[in-house]
Amino acid sequence: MAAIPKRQLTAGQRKSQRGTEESPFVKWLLITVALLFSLVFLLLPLVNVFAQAFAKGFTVYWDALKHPNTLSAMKLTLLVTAICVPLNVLFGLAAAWAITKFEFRGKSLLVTLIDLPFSVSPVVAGLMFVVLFGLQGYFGEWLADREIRIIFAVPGIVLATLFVTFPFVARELIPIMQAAGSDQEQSALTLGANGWQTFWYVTLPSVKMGLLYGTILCIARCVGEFGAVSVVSGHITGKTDTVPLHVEKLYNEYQGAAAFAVASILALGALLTLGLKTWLEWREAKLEGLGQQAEAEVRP
Amino acid sequence: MQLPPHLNKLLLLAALTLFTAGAATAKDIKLLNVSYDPTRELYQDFNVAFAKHWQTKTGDKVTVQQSHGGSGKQARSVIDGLEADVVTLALAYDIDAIAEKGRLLPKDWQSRLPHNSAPYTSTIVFLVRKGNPKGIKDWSDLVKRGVGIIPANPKTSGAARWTYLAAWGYALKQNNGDEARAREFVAKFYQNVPVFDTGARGATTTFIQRGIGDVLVGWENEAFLALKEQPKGGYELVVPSVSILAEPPVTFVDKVVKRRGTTDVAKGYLDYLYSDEGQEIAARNYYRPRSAAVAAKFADKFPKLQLFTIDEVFGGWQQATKAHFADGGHFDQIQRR
Amino acid sequence: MSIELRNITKQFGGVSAVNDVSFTVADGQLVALLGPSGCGKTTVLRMISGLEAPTAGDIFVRGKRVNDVPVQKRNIGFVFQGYALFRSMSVVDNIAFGLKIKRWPKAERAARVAELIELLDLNNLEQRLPHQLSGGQRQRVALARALAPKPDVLLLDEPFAAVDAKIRQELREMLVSLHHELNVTTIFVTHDQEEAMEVSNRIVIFDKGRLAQIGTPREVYEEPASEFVARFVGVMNVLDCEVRDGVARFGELEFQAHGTADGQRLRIGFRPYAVQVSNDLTAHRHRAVLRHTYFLGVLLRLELELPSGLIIRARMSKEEYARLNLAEGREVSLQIRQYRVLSREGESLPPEVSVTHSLSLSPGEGI
Amino acid sequence: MAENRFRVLPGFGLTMGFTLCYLSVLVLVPVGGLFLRTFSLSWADFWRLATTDRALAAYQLTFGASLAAAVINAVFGTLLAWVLVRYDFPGRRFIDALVDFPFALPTAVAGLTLANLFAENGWLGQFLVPLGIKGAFTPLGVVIALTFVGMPFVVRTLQPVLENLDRDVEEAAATLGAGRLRTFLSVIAPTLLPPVMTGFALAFARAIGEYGSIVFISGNLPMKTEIAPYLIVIRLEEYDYTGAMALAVVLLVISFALLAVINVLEQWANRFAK
Repeated sequence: MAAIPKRQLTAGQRKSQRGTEESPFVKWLLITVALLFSLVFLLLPLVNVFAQAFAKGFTVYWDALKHPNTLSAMKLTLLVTAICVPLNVLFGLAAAWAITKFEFRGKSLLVTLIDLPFSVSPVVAGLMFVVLFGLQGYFGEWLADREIRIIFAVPGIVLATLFVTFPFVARELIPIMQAAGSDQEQSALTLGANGWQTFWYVTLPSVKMGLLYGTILCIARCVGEFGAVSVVSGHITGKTDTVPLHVEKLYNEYQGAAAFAVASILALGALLTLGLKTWLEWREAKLEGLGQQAEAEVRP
Repeated sequence: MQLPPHLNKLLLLAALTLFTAGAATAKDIKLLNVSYDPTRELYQDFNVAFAKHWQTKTGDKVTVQQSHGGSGKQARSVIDGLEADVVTLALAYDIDAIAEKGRLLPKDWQSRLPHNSAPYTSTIVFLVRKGNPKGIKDWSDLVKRGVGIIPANPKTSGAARWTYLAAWGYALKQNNGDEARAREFVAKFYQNVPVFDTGARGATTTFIQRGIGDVLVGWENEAFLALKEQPKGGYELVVPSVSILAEPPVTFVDKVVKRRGTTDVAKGYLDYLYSDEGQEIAARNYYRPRSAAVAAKFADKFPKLQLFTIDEVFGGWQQATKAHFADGGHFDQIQRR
Repeated sequence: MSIELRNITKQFGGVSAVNDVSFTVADGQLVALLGPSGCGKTTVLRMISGLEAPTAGDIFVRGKRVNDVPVQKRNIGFVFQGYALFRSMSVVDNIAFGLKIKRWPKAERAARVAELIELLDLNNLEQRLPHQLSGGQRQRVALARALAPKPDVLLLDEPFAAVDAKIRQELREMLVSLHHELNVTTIFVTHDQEEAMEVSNRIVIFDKGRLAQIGTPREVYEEPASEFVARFVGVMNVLDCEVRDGVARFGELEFQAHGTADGQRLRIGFRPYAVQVSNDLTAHRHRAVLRHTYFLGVLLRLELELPSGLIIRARMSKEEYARLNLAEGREVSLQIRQYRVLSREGESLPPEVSVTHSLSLSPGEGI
Repeated sequence: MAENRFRVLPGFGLTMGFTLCYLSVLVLVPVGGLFLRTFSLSWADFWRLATTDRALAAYQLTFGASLAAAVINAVFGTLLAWVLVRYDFPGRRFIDALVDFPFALPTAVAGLTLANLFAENGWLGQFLVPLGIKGAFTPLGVVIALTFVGMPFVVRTLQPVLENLDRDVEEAAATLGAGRLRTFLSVIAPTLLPPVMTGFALAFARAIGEYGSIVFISGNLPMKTEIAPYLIVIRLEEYDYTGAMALAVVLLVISFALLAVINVLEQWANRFAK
């Protein structure tokens, strides 16, 4: 019904539409409030990042980006992301399979454990790894004697990031696989597929949207994690600074414009992520639309 | 069920990266200097000079890596295993903590280098907004109503502790050593604080970039740097009549240098701080040099004021910490009111 | 006249869902709006209710134009295809909702709800939530809710589509008896011709947004106004014939076609029951082989293959099938007792009711 | 662990094993380590460390600001979701895509830009500060940051529900004479309540754990604008390990409890789903 161009409505029609739609005044009031809210909490913060980044001109912006410390921070962030995301995808698939395809005791506890990082303060997450692997921690002495560095080195950053990001893929997949049930898998089995083939040809394609969405969120968080990484990083310039930590450092070095310049790269990444997600959804919606169309045609 | 081979490889790779990325591989020497916030610029200059000096002297190539943060936080990282060859912190107390809680160096570390292991000093001064609209000249002006002071948090920041002690010392002097009056003064002082940052650098940021407060109270070198970085920013330096002689100490971390085999270069690094070149670099970066010759050369750069030391007024760091900064100490009591 | 639609058109984004539809429903009638899905019948119902506004045309209730009256003020009862029960309200609260809105006093409200609970046999379900009810129960609650505020018109959108066959039968009977009892003008939408035939006393048939025919169930079945109606209401054999020498032919079948020129094409239809079958091969003019027999219960459907390969459908009772001793593969003779000319080439036959009589049967072979 | 039941699908052992190993390394061992450390404290010591005045003030701010932010999100998030699903207006798709922005933007950057926006010389601050609305370095700033990071939860939980909402039900209310407001309050609102509650709880849980954005905007004034996670960092910097861990354990326990509540809420919400 929303497809009727509004201007075609006569006064009488508008009046009688009142039954199931808000009056234009209420409608536009709501839209205005919603737009104002999203202006303050979505648009302005976004635009401000770029405005501040270019506040001192393009040269400052470009210099901040090509500074070796920025580049090494980017390299570290990419490395951490490249390690964490595949592991978390693997975990997400395994956990979702185990949880949705089987019944076992303690399932809801398991699900709660998977949710845990969502509400645990990243600082606490970092602290936990310091307690384990720090020099004063349980394994600290032992690791130090063997020259194995975890805290204040890449492994610690990876662990902290893993902790913070591991629920994303699993959390996307579990509801989708739950809703889909096991019918498809069972019919694949009756057709002679083995477990691996069933997973590869039947389960994976049917959850690919959720998997992609979860992966995108996971990447975003890996790149952007601050609190947990801050605790375990050691802040060695050019070595254990990730991009968000580098932004903080620049900000503290009176280089506001440079801080925002590097931040703008992160914001740009966020925007790309959103664009990718929107595109995927749009594509999916189009496919679904085709399905509905086909269904309508099939009906007598 | 078997994992496909490519997946296996991926897992292996991930595991390998995870556990080997931290292991040192470089042949040439790498030194990690864990320092506090305001020394970034100082050590950026100094590291270049030292690398040159060390190469001519021994032929080895040294790369000095830096880590900066609040002094307390940095010490905590070293205690937790951040492999610092050299620590250059704001307070002797923080290095004491490394000795005590981390047992990474001997307790008498401070006597290993001249001048209490503090190759350069600084003091606490004021930075006000252009034209000094609140008319601030000395400590007594800071406790007036409506003045916003930006110091850092004495619980976590070295500069802030020096600031606290400077204010206390000033009040003692004004009141002929009356502890109660001094406490009253310092309490009033902290009532005028709108924002506490954990580190000196954070406080400067708050004052300059966020535009909060009327007076930044902190490191002299930090104030100079702020003036230099913000030439048209509109700030003025105000030097009080009396302040504290802040002695940021440096030392090497015995356990780390021993394990890493960097004892010589670490010692050389610290010694170089005491050399004329080192002293000049410090002076250029607004740290007061210990060397009389260098000090004379930069005499016009540093304002003259009466300076007292922590030993004179408070009987040393351990005493001062116990009385003022420990949980339930004077600072907590002032805060609680 | 209780309800009148005059030249109603409804467009959705430039596409006409309903095109120039006019009809009237008399007070107290039970009318079915029948047609395949997407024919516009639901849109018509929604325009009567006020949930949709016509793009052009007028709607009258008791002679008063109601185009500008919002749905809330039209005093109608609407039963939705998916029940549309309020999920968070109990059965009683659902039924009482309209009464509360209309500010009925509490006592009267309770009495009315109790009355409807009784009427629709919802005893002991009063406090259940919709998701605790079966499909049929939900449908009865929806009916009760619509009837509670004593509406002038009861509108039902595919009311029985979502319940299984057995319950559907019960509900149909219930609707008929409710209508008898309450005598409220009722219009319901369905795509099931059998349901329309069984329940309503008048049927309005739609085809692609246009009115195809209005009539009693008997009228639309026996005198379909168009090939569309004929095919939609029941099964019909339709043949595309060419006229030669005043006779329309299709294979060996021949039909009288007076008043038509040679070479003209006619579409001729006959219902399965009009095909008379005999096991006596000399009894009728045409021979055919019984290819398939479908048991539909009391009646059987037969597929007969003529020598030319043409397949026609016939119908007979079980008893007759047994009496004739038929079996698949058996040769029979047949004749077509009744047929209709559905359309002629070069003549467009508008679907208005008025043209029904212009379709004449061949003399001596009337229905 | 597994019930003794015939399993049709293969892979239980492998996936379950991997899941448990992964969780052990990342969650069980670290959490266990943290708890074990605090067990070395006596109960009285633990209680004293976890309930100092400053800690209490920090909890109060953390939970108060999180609650406020979650309430704001519940109200405006519902409004935004409604507007995005129900109305067509210029920029709708853009705003819709942008709702996930707080998920994608690193929190440190969020804190930086929000602090900058609401500071005295910022785009919004220059208008708000003269009105006495100080967004940066006040408890309000904490609420603003938490509102930002929690915003997508309510909108995204609600959107699919609104999209799948039966228009029939609203029309049924209209045919029975109910006006728009009445329909919303008595018919739509009860259906929306469970998802709004779920979104609210998620935003609340997220806010309690938030760190990155707050440290930039709050000013971290002890007793005033210091959040609990930040106090943990400070305790660490003060070499007060046990104090930090006591606080961490308190936050962990609360997180667990919250997740349990959210699970119950979700089950409750599913009960109404057909």
